[in-house]
Amino acid sequence: MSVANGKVSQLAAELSRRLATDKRYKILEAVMRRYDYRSHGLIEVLHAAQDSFGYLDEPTLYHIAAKLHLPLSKVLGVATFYNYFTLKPQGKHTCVVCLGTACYIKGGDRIVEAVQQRYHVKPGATTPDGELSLLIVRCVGSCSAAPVALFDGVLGTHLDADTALQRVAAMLREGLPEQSNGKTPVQEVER
Amino acid sequence: MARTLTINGQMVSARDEDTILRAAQDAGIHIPVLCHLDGLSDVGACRFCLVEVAGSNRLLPACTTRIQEGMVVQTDTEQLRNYRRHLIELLFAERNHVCAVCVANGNCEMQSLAIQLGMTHSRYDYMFPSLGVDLSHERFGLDHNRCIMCTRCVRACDEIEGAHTLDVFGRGAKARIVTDLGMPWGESPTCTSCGKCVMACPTGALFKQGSTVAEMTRDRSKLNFLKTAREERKWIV
Amino acid sequence: MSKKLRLATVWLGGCSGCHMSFLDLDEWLFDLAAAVEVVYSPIADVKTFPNNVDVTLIEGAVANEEHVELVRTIRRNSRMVVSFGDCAVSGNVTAMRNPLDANSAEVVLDRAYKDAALLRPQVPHDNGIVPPLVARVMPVHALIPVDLFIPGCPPPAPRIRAVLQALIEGQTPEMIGAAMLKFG
Amino acid sequence: MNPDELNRIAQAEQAALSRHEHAINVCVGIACHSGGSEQIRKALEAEVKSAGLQGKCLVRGVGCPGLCAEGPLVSVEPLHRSPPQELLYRKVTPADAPALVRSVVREEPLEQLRIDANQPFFTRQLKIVLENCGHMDPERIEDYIARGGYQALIKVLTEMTPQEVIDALSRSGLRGRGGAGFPTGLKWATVAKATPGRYPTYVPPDIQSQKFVICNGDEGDPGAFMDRSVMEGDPHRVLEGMAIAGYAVGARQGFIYVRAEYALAVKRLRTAIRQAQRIGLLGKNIAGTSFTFDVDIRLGAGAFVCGEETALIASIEGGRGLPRPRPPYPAESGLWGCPTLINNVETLANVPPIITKGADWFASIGTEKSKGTKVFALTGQVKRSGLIEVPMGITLREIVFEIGGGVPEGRQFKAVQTGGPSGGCIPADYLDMPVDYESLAKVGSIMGSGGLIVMDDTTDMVEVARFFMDFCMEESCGKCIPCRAGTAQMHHILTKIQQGKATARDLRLLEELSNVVKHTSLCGLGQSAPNPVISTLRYFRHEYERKLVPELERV
Repeated sequence: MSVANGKVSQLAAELSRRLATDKRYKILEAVMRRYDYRSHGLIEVLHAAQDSFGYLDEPTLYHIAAKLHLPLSKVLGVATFYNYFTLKPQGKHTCVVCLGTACYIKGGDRIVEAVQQRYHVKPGATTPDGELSLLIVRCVGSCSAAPVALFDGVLGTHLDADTALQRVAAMLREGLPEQSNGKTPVQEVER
Repeated sequence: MARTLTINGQMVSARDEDTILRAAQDAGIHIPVLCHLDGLSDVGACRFCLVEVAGSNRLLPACTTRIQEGMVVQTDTEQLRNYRRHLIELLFAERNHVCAVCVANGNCEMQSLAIQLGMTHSRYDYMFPSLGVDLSHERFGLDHNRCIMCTRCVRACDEIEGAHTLDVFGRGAKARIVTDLGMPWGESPTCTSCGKCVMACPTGALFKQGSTVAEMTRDRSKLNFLKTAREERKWIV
Repeated sequence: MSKKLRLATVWLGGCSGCHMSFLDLDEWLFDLAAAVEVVYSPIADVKTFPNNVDVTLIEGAVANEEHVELVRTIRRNSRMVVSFGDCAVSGNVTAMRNPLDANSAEVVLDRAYKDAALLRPQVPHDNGIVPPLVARVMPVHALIPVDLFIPGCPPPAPRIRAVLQALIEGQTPEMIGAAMLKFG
Repeated sequence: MNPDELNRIAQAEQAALSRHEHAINVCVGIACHSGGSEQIRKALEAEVKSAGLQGKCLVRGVGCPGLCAEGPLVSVEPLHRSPPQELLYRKVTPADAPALVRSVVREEPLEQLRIDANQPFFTRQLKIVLENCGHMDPERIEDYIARGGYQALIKVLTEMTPQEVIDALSRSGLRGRGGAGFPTGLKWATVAKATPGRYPTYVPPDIQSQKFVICNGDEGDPGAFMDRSVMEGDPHRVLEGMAIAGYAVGARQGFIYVRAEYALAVKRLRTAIRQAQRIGLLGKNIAGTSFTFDVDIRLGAGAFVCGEETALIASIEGGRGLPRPRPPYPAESGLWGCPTLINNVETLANVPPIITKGADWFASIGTEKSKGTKVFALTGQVKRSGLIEVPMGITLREIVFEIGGGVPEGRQFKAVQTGGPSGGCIPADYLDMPVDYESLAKVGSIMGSGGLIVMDDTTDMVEVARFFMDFCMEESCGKCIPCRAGTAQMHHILTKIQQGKATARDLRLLEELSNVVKHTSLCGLGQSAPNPVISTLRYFRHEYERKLVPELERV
């Protein structure tokens, strides 16, 4: 059990360091309080955490489990069930290509291929320098503008491989996106 | 309240709250199961216990479907036998089930089910996923190659032991049994090392370390005993 | 029975345990010899797989390119093809290398010829030295249609006898119950 | 809030509107929004101001008028002419603002941007669900009220018993728009009759003995964006439908489950809920009656299976979105074991007009068994793609060739796919078939939630089947064996066929497996996952067979 305690005390130590220094945990606390620390608020709380931190790591999951009185494995199970949540930090910029049906039959896969080849990054992965993540989604509901992709959360429509590569290049040139974590369109939501 | 229904042409009497499975078992009618274990809640996941119910256009899982007065049930038709054969073949092809080198050989519910269902081979291509084995726990091991995701261990850990160390990570074909935040089992802060998950496992996925094929027996009825004892307070009265 | 059953047994990627179990039939082998003509077998000195075979028992999984060619010849030349034992039926232990790398056998060749070598570690890739391994070990029916499956690692002798007895008598063996079907 | 107050708001808003001569409507639906419609709106506002036209010309953001492929769209609506001659402009940029405003003043159309509003894309449609989209600001409750909004809610609360509401729904013939087409009235009646507490589970104490209404906005079908447009373009409509449902079945709390990807819809719904709460159309004692109803939003997190009602419930409860066997149905044992009504966005959006205009009016539209209209997202290889609403019973040919303008030049129509990953591909032979639940089912597809994807002769149908199977495999929750392992095997066989490694034996196995997965899977996802394979095999079998290899040449 000494090993076990080691792991948990590591997590606890990291967490208390963060709680003292990182204001974003206060926002998370407010969301948890809104759900009265009830277990059915778990998904909303995970959304809030991912919006704040960009991804869900072990100390954060550990914190949420403790606060909502949930088993660790349950929190991990929920966080990994839904595609929207990620346990790994994303790149500074994201290119999210839609492969819904309309985009697929209009050549969305060629956009993925082009970005993959130019930046040597597989779908779902981030470039080694941490600059660019290439992600795939199933339909963002903008089918009549197919094929589409989201560049740092901004929708690009009627794309082809060339225009998509131009958008990626522009995005990387422009430095940090406006939104602090700029991962996903949900960032627009006021909470 | 007692109800009467017909299973495979046989008149069967059952209690109002009984499931089709319970009613059949009480009447000595065998229905194949895999994710069901007496003492644990039912999830209707493995689909082996699907039965035909007159008046329903869908097949219904016997483990979760409550009986109704006058219900007419068929448990062993040509169609059901065919579907079950496919299901067991899918299961064998999904991960790396090698009975010859498995500690549960001869004491495996999946292996027995294959025999029962007359499986001579799997028509499906084997998927050969690359999966790990967790031997970090001092007494038990978890071999993902042999896991069929029935979640009996998850339910035993949660419902009987109350530790909820185990749950399911990810989803679909990529789902795996996981301990806590994904740390090695041996480092789990919540596991009580009670071994109920091992008792619950139908295959060789969860096992006692160091045991040979002959030694690897499980007393699965213990779980039901605990559940009954607790719910009915057997030790108080 | 007008003429003897032309029987072939083949040993592909496996441990030969199925053939050993076959030999465990002891004195029944004399009865068998009276009823069948063994036209091809790992212990018979026959170089090419013959024509007009009635029944071929295949032990082992398809693990290299020679096996691929052989099973195709077997299918062309046999009336009935039987997957004999777990390796032929499911890949079994022979296929346990597949999860290491789904697309190549290099990983096992490296392990055998490089990691474990004391002198001159080198994979014998040159033509004619060893048959190239296929990327993925396959059960026989993944490559050709198979008529009958005898599971077991190895199949117990009585199971083998029950199958052969039925075949000699022109019957289809009844593969039912633990005595005939248990894997492992 | 009482009927008089509601009328006062409506009148005040109508009066304010009628002081203007023109309304310039800028589409702020997601497609136009991402095309920069917000900047266009600002440019137009500035232009109107500098021309001194503030009192005469109203610039407002509106929901999606439908022809998304031509966006950003702007329409100019004369407010004092009947019939109103609306002018519609395509691909507008902020630089067009001065010319556009000049044209409004001169009452001359701006020809270079104009789209013919009399083309079949518009004239063949019949808008009930989308009647407000394109004509009001979705972020203002007053706009909705001015167009008759919340009248239906007030009417049921003050004039009708719950039973009368359910009877009206039943008589209207409305069926679920989420895909399966279950009669809505019957569903409501079941929930209304159900007794809370028959199925004991752990329930937080404050929600024991309740009933719930859930609006399913987890529009996960790739190629479908109907519900998105309704939630973005007319969010109050959805809330009103939910409140009426709550009254009819006896629920006090509603949840809208929306995909997190639909940020704009979430934002507009949140605004709408706040506005409705503020003026007492949600919350305690609505319209001075004893009826109390509130709505909360729950975000999905990227799991298609959560469109299945039991999985959706598991997700709202905060867990993994795993479906569970039915019965018991959610109508008896749903959220936290309580009786729960789950309706799709479009279904609920149909409710207010049924109440105000009457069940008989609604039942007069459509076919014998499929009443009313259906919203489709028309996309793929078609000239005019976008969001359309058509009466049930219209033919596929009318949708694809008249409304959609057919496939692009030089190509041939091959098939139209309906129902997404749960549906099927319908070949040219059936183009004259009426679009209704039964007809679509007969040809091996489903109505589905409304994705309608046109495919031309360059489309490889085996690849289409493989694409959908890939989707289902990735989205399978993994709980039951046939869906988890079966979709993976189907995908594997389809891939083998595409790679030229499959034989007739594989194709037979694929067909058998389709049947197994369809009949043994636990929930709708698995049960319908084989449909794209089954339907393409039915109509395009030769495309599969062409790719098979002989037994002994198997690689």
